[in-house]
Amino acid sequence: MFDVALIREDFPILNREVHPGQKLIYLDSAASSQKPLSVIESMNDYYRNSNANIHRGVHKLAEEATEKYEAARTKIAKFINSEKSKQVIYTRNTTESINLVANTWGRQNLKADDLILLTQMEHHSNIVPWQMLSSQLGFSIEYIKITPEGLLDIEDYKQLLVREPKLVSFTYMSNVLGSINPAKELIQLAHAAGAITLVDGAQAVPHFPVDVQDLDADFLAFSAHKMVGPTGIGVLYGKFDLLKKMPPFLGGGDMIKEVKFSGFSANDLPYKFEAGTPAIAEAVGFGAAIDYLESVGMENIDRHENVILRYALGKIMDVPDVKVLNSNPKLKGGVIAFTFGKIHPHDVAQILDRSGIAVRAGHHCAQPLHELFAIPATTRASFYLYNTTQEVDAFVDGLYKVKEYFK
Amino acid sequence: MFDVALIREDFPILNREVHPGQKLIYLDSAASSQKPLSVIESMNDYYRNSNANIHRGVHKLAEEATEKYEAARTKIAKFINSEKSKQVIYTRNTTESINLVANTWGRQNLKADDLILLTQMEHHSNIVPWQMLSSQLGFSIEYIKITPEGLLDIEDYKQLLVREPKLVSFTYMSNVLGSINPAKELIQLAHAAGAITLVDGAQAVPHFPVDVQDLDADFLAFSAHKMVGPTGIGVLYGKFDLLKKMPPFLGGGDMIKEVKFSGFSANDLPYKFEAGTPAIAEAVGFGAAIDYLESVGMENIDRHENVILRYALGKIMDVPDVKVLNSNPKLKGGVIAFTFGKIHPHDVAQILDRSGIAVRAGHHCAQPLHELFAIPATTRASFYLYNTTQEVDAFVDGLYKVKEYFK
Amino acid sequence: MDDLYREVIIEHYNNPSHRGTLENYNVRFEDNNPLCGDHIEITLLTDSENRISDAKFDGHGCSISQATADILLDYVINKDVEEVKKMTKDSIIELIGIEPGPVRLKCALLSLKVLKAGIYGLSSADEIDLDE
Amino acid sequence: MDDLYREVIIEHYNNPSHRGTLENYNVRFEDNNPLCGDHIEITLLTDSENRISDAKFDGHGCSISQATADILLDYVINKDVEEVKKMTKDSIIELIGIEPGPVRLKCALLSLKVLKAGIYGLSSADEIDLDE
Ligand SMILES: Cc1ncc(COP(=O)(O)O)c(C=O)c1O
Ligand SMILES: Cc1ncc(COP(=O)(O)O)c(C=O)c1O
Repeated sequence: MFDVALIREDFPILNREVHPGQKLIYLDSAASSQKPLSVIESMNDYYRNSNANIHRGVHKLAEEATEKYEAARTKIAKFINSEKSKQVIYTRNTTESINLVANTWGRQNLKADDLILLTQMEHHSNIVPWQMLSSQLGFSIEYIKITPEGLLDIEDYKQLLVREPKLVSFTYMSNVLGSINPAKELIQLAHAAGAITLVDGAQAVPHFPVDVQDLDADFLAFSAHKMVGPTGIGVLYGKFDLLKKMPPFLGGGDMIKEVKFSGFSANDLPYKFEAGTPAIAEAVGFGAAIDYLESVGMENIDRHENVILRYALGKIMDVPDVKVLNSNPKLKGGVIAFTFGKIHPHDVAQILDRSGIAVRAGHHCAQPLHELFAIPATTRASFYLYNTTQEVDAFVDGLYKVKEYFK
Repeated sequence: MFDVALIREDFPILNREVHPGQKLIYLDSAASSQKPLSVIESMNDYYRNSNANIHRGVHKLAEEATEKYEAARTKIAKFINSEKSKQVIYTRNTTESINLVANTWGRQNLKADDLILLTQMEHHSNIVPWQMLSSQLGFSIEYIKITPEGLLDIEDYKQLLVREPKLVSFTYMSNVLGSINPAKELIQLAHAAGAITLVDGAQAVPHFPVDVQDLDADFLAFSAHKMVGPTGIGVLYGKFDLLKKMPPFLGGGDMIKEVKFSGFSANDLPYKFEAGTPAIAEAVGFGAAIDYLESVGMENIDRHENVILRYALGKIMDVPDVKVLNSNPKLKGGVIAFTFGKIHPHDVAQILDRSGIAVRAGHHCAQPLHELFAIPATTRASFYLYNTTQEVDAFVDGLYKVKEYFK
Repeated sequence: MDDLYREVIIEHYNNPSHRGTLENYNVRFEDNNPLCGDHIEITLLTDSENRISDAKFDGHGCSISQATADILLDYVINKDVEEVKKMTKDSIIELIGIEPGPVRLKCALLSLKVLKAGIYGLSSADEIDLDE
Repeated sequence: MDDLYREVIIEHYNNPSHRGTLENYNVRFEDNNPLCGDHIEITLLTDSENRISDAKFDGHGCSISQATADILLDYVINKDVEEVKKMTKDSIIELIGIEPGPVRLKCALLSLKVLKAGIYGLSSADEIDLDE
């Protein structure tokens, strides 16, 4: 049973008044989600009772810390249905996960004449690492087109696959359009053309069930902070054989088997990719976040967000001058990015904030996509398991108020 | 006034019983320190009241989060006496800080015929990144010798400088020997020879006052988790002109000024080096850790640790079969690594643990140093502001108990 | 940000006094803030005594970027160029009378960056550091 | 780890039954655990029916690594080689009767790794995965 009122009780921040008399209405979960008490308390408890460095200590605290750190990995692996838990590599965030692949698999496998494919709807995190590497190695990047409605153009993709790209790296769900790409189909096509695939799951894994084996994804990247978990930790999932063949990323403690003055040998998975003291408390918090999401149920979360999305789209489309990017709720997650006549998104967001309503304004780290639509910025409302239709009402009322300021 | 009894009250974990009737005696701070309540609570408060993604949001929570994140940076900058706060780059830990320099400054400036200097007492974090880069770029690495007493051999250093190394990267304090290197002098000599310097401050910044301007250090790396702060965050300090000229490290959101399909331009300092959603709560916790350390006073901490160290050295040297690596308390911080006859350090640590005493056993991520001393592993006790002479007594009593098991 | 938002900013945004381009100018500079698409162009006429005798701005963007440009020109017209060179972040905060917050500070500072880059004859406004 | 530590581990560590090197053997393998310097060498004699007729270990390291080697050989002598191939992490935990904890598990597993690598005739014990 999904009861949003009960869920809201788990999130202490939702009681906050952000301005006198104005309770928080948080519509910015695509940027970072709020955290339930169980996640906050898990880290609190870790620091109060079990804190120690992991792996190399044989005392009680070090053992507890190591067990908690690894138990969280096992939970995450189960959550995305990874074959083995050692295929779950802890990183700082989605961005670092993608950079890791670029700097290891990419550096090892991409040559000057190669081609890789991204899409026109990528977040900067899935563009810039490849641009940086391409300027060093000389391979080309093509961006799979999107249709005017904001969906991936599968025909264009098929055309590009004929050119035998080495890698196809795409977002499962756009953080601006909300568009959910047919990941399984895209991966099948990529594999048939001989390409490796990386799925940017930053907006997918938090919002609906993602199964790496069903997708047959080669790599999957996501961040804890967008899925009711803490900042400072993310994940790279990879197929075992790929990860095994990749050279290490960062060098230092824990990622080695043996170090001599003359050289080192790398550790086994997953440690090969986890150099230095990792984000231990954050892993514990991430584990608690997985527990929380599973207790609610990812299908329930998906369904609830779709209800909120449809309700919101219905109301916002009636507001004069509002233009939504991809207004079709069918292939779309809980994200509404829009323009509002001539009113700059910063002004929209700032005036909404005075009623306690938190939305984001800008290019949402998808500048090329905005350029494609010939708009410098949009206002974005995004939803998660704790949002309600009443909050949507307040948001739409707020838009009418904004309109009054700028006549 | 420094009162260790009062300080201990700030650290909730020190009340923990790790085994029935056995209170925690934590002598493993060189691996990771414990956290005072104020640090734990600062993150708690952040998640309960201000959590949001930073920089790009114009709503109240995003502004609060951004302010807290940046206020911590300013505190850290002041703490190490950085010229500007934008010279303080957030990383995950010391290890990532060093890898950042290797992959940006190093990749840009080191050529096949070049030489860089490390020391024989380096932590793997300050060895492996350079070995990795050297295997790609072909430059040579020499290790400055240490004397049989465990101090840096300055004469050997001067000899090596004649060969005009491009970089001298050394630890301010060894995490095994405890030896504190004359950083200011080493840097002066390096500069006179035309080399850039990187100081691994992982064991220094937590334990005594470190002033980057007085040292004239080009780079300084350290970790929050070793200085009463959270896991998941560290710092790279760099001289402004060096940082400005360096190419970016990881690519993604926040580190860009502008992104187009055809390429990107990098952001200003410090954001150029902070790709993706950073460790926000951890920065807040790091700020609280700085506040805490400053309220106690770094000189006081240094003095207290030296008292404990001298007391401990005095007692442990009387235990039969104990051999301490660098037993001279003059140029040494609060770290005692030792062998105990034929008893393996793992066994020492495990049996001490049954009395609640947490020490570390192994090579402490300094395998080459251990190889130099021809021992595979040592047991290490390390001290911090909350340790007492009574704890040292219990530790030494514990050693006698260990001896009984292995007759 | 408090209620001054509406009064000061919105007023200057909706009814700017100095919007446009001077026909006669000896300084012209433009720049944009890629983060939010704000764009400002400033044209300036200085007299023989190095005073700013007239100035106009053009561009588009959020109310803070545009209103601040208007307020800034209001202030600098008839001022000595040397005086303008000394203006910093704090001068802008004082001028507009509100703390724009960490995120929108960039919007508020764009026009001063453009103005100073023009006066110094720089090729890029990035070289202007308004912190000091 | 509970009090069994002393009784089982320390007893086998202080008074091993199978320490040494066989003069006649047809399997020999050695490996070390670089993390803590544990070293184990195992020599094995199998008979015509693929049974382990005798075995010895040598090496140095912590009590868990050495005691486990002794306990393991105690168990495998007179067993079928095929049976040994099936042994996993869990077999070791069962054999020694204690949960060595996440950190010292490596020490406990070293001798089984060495034994299996020898039986399979591998060049490196790294190829042995004891999780399954
Ligand atoms: C001297 C020294 N350098 C570097 C490190 C690595 O620190 P971290 O694991 O936080 O990256 C440590 C701590 O283990 C250390 O003691
Ligand atoms: C689609 C997408 N990819 C990548 C990212 C980057 O995530 P992070 O900032 O946690 O690295 C985000 C979030 O901003 C995103 O929405």
